[in-house]
Amino acid sequence: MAKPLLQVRHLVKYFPIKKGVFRRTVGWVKAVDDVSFDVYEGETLGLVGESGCGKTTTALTILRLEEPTKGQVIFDGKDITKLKRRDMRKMRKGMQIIFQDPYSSLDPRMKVKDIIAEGMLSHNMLNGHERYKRVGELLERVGIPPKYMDRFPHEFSGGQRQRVGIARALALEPKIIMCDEAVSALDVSIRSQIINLLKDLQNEFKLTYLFIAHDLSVIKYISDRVAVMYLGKIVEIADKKSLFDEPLHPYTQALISAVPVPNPDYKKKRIVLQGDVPSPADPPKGCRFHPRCFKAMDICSNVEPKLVEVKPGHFVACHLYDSKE
Amino acid sequence: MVAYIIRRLLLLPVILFGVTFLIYCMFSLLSPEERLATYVNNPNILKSTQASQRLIKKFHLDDPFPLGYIRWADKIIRFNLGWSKAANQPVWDAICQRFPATLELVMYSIIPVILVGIWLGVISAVHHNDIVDQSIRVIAIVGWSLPTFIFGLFVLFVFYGILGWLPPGRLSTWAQDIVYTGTKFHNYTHLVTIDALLNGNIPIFLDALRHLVAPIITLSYISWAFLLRITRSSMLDTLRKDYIRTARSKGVDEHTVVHKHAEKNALIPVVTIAGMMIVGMLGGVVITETVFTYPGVGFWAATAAQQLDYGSVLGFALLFASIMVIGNLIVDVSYALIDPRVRLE
Amino acid sequence: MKRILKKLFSNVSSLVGIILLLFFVAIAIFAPIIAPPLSDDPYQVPRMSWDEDPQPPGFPMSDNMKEIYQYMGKKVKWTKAIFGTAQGGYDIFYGVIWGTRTAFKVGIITVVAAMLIGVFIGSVSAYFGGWLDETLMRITDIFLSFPFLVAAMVLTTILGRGLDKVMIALITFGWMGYARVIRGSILSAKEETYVMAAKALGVRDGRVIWRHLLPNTIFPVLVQASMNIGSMVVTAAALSFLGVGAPLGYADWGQMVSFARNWIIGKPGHAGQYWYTVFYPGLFIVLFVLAWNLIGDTLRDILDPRLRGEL
Amino acid sequence: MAKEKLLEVKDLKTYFFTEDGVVKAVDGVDFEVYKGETLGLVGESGCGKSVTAFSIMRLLDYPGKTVGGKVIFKGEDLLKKSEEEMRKIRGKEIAMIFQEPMTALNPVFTIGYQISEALKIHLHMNDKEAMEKSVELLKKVGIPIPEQRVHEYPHQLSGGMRQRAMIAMAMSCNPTLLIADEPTTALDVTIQAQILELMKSLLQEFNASLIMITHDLGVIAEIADRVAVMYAGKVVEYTDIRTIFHNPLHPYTFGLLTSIPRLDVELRRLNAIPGFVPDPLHFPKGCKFNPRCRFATDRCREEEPPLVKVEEGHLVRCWHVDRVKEEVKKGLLVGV
Repeated sequence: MAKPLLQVRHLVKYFPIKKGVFRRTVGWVKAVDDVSFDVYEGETLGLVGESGCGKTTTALTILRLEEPTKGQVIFDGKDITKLKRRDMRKMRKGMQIIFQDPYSSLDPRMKVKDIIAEGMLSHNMLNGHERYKRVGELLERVGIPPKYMDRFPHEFSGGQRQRVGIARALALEPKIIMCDEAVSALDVSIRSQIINLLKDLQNEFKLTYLFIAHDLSVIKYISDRVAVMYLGKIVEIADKKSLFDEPLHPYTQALISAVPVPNPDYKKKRIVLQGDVPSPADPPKGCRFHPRCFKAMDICSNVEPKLVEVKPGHFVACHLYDSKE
Repeated sequence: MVAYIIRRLLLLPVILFGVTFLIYCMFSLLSPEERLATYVNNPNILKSTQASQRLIKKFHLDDPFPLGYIRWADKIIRFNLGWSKAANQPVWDAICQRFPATLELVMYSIIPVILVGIWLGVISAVHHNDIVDQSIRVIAIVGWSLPTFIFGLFVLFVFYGILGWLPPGRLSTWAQDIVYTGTKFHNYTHLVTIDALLNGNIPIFLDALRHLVAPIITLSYISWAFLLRITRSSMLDTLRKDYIRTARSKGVDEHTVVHKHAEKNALIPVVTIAGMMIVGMLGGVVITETVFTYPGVGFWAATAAQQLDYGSVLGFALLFASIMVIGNLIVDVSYALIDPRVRLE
Repeated sequence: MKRILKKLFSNVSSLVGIILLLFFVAIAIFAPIIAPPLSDDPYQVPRMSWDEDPQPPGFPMSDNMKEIYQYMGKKVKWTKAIFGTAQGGYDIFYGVIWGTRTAFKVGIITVVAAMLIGVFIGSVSAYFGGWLDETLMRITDIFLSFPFLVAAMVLTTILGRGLDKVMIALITFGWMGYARVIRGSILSAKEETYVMAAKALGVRDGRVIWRHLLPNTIFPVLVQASMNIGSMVVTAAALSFLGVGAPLGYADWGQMVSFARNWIIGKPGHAGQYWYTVFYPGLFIVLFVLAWNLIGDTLRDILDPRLRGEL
Repeated sequence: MAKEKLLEVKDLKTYFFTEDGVVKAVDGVDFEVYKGETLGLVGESGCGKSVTAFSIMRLLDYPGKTVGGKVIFKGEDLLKKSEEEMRKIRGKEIAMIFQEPMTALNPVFTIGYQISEALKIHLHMNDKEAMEKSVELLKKVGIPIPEQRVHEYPHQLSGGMRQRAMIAMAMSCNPTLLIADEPTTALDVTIQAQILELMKSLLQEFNASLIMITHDLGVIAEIADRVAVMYAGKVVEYTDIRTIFHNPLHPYTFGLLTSIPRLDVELRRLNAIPGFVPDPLHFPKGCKFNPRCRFATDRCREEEPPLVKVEEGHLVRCWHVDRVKEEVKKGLLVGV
């Protein structure tokens, strides 16, 4: 397999909870709690989980848009968590992000051409005239007529805005792009256009994606490997086929079984989980999934399971597989 | 929420310190001679340079700034606010004597502010964009562009000058004789209307009321015009909320939807604003009392300002700022109490 | 921008506001033609006589006054008090015409200065946050603890009479609203994804503030400023009315009204005989403030994101 | 199956009269709901599916107005009823569940109060009875410790719990028809599964009919008996659940089904529908779908097709049903 482009090691991000008379920190929201994974060059790693599981925070922390509490992020052989602000700014050229909301992610008071050119300007790429020529090319590539470059974001539909967001990221010629729920806010018929576009761009520019989504169907379609997150932890990580055909973690199994399939004749056994996802401010002791787990054992409420390789390339954090170690 | 209230209470001394500090800053813009004038009740002394220099030394009025502040603050804490030239008595006594009149005026002005402002605001929102709404809106904006002193003069002109109904002042002469000098009248609260009722003296009550109506109208109308606008937009906002549709989908009748489901939500922010409005009416007191020669602290302060009576003016500023700080605190705390989202934090 | 202008001109109330405002601008510009000054200082309202009582509209200048002006080497270009005279023989017409200039001067200078101070403090507070924010906001609270009019009155009393002193007082206690508004909108704009997107591109902080945050937050401030011009002028006039503002005889609407104070009720049996003393200056103030409020109110409706959803 | 018609919507038209022009949000919608069945109303944002629901309930906000058509419920036209009569139907005969349980619940009233409100209005219960019934309902929708929850405010509950409370509120007066507007869209997938299971079991228990509004074809496949697919304010295809998934005859339905990634089959490439969802202010001439349709001909660009019966119980609004049929036969739709 190719070499890892991005290595995340024991990444931790806690947000303080301030309360009381003096706004003292009384606790921590453990949004990302000791997460490690690799993203290989040219692949798409899908990161899936329910809202509040820390998948977005993981992406923002990798980019240092949120400062990590602990841990390392090694990008292209360099530990970027140790970089100074200014060097980090330069580093951003190599790693870009596409956001979920196509409305709030584009500055409403800027023209589309300036939105796309801004990154190039900040990294002194090309001169003024060539920059706008390049904006035109990029727009063309993502499927927007370049003649629209003088328009403002509100003159575009949601899908077109998302294309602008993609062009903005592409402008810096990054190696890796984090797609943070990049298609979740779009209409069904538009979603497939954007997914196809992202796939095409990946082939054309040899891009690496960290694709974050809560929709398992989309994750299954686009990813090469998939990591499942629950309450700030990765519970299972494997290549796509292995994960969807033989999910090992009870949470993954329940998650897959919960997805409604657009086929009235598709019969399957559904595992309905009890209760809600607990708050990341006060995660359960032991395995974080144990209060909702249908296979919970005594050990689960006390000992936190480690992420271990059960089969080649298939990691899972669950006591059910301790013996197979 | 308890933590929030405690936090607010702990901030109170900080703000009060800031307020006194700011007042002292203004005070220290004056020369030592001018500052001396605020402590001396015999103006002749100020004419002699020698005597005033001696007194400046005696009162430490040429102290450096921080020390001067400490000495001044020490006096303030003991309610020694200096001598009021305008009232010819100590500032604190002047305040104590005039404050009930002002309190009475402000107290009654709250009623139209709340009633008219909120009531018209709700009506305006329910009739969104039709003729009722448009006319209420015009009334509000015109009213709100009308400066208090002009509106006050207009009220005086019409209701006293032409119609002769609502005289200026606080009481008619015959009533003053009974209230201030008579022995048959007990001043329990120094609020004339209430005292009159407690004494069972209806003519005096009516007389006081007659004098109060015009200042109340003048003082309150800007506030209600503004509150109306706030209520309207808050109501409009709320009526568009999903839960209003939920209520209707349950078969709740329109009256209950508007006056229970919508109002209870829409009025939460309005309460804060209304509170601030009422506290903010203090500013209008100066003008209103001056227009109607109503013998409260505002009229006294305006007179003092014209006479360059710094001691009175600063004492007045300190009084109003303190009321405002405490008033705002009460408003904020009561806001926290009415909103379940804040209360149950 | 085009949309805003279009809406401003298509809305009846803002159109009335704009027309009124243009009317006042014209008066201010052509003041020397409409009411030629009689003394060296054009802001000094000429007296038509030494009478203590106000005189009705159309009152001619008294002969000894004419002699005085001629003695001073001035050409007396007009001799009738069109709007009558106020207490002390001051010409009301001249006062309200030149008072328009005073109003623009006071309104614009104080609002611009207060806005600059407020925007600076509010944005510094919001950008840097932490203890700096806490300190600046508490200072703002302290300034807000004084009723505006009371604070302005106290400060002008201490600084002494004069229009410049009035403006200093208005600015000193007039910036807090701007600070709060801009702080609030920057704090929420900071959370917008496009700001994060800019950071992710590696855009420098200065550019993020200048190109992204300020253009998206300045509008509410401008709306507030447009409404604030009216209230600054009213407060300045109120100070003059209370006798602590502009110096005696200065062309200022508030002062013209204050001249009317003692006469408004009229003499016994002649209620309302001096109506003109308050009517003309009062009308000018009200219309001036109304013009700004109408424009500001419509602007706020247009720009208020909550109401914009109505489309 | 002897089916009893509960609701019939005929040529419903609801327009919004805005400053920028007339928005024909719903422009001629027809469908029926039979007793005890679930009708799925599918479509993308702005296709008019929610507006249809609000038109049935007569809960349109200014400047929306139903300008034509009939809504026949139990033999009577709801559009002809007085506001007073309508109020007696809302909540009692027809109840609604909304998308965002957070914003659909009033933040300043307790859950118990909000549930008991309908009970008091329609069943004339007193406070105590209504509260007891609320507790019972909360228990039925699977909320733990309901005695305590009735006294709590919406913000104290999790998203899933709020939606359960919303369902309890809707079911409180045993309505014969339930309209659910994207009830699971705002929820996580494991919670969505819980809510869907709950709704299925409650429908069975109460023998109520359901109009399920959603954009998620997976949810439809799971819960609906028949489906109406909406596009740009009109129903474009209307048939039973198996036909719609196995034998779609409108190019839009067909395109939609092949464009979604799915768990049950492996797709090489998604068959994206080009273009964008039309803006309701500027609907295209002729067939509303023509600019995005690969079957479009000049006729489609000029003349709007009617909704016609193609087979028994299968209505399609398209000029080229035969050509679409060919394509479907070619097996472009995989995984069946």
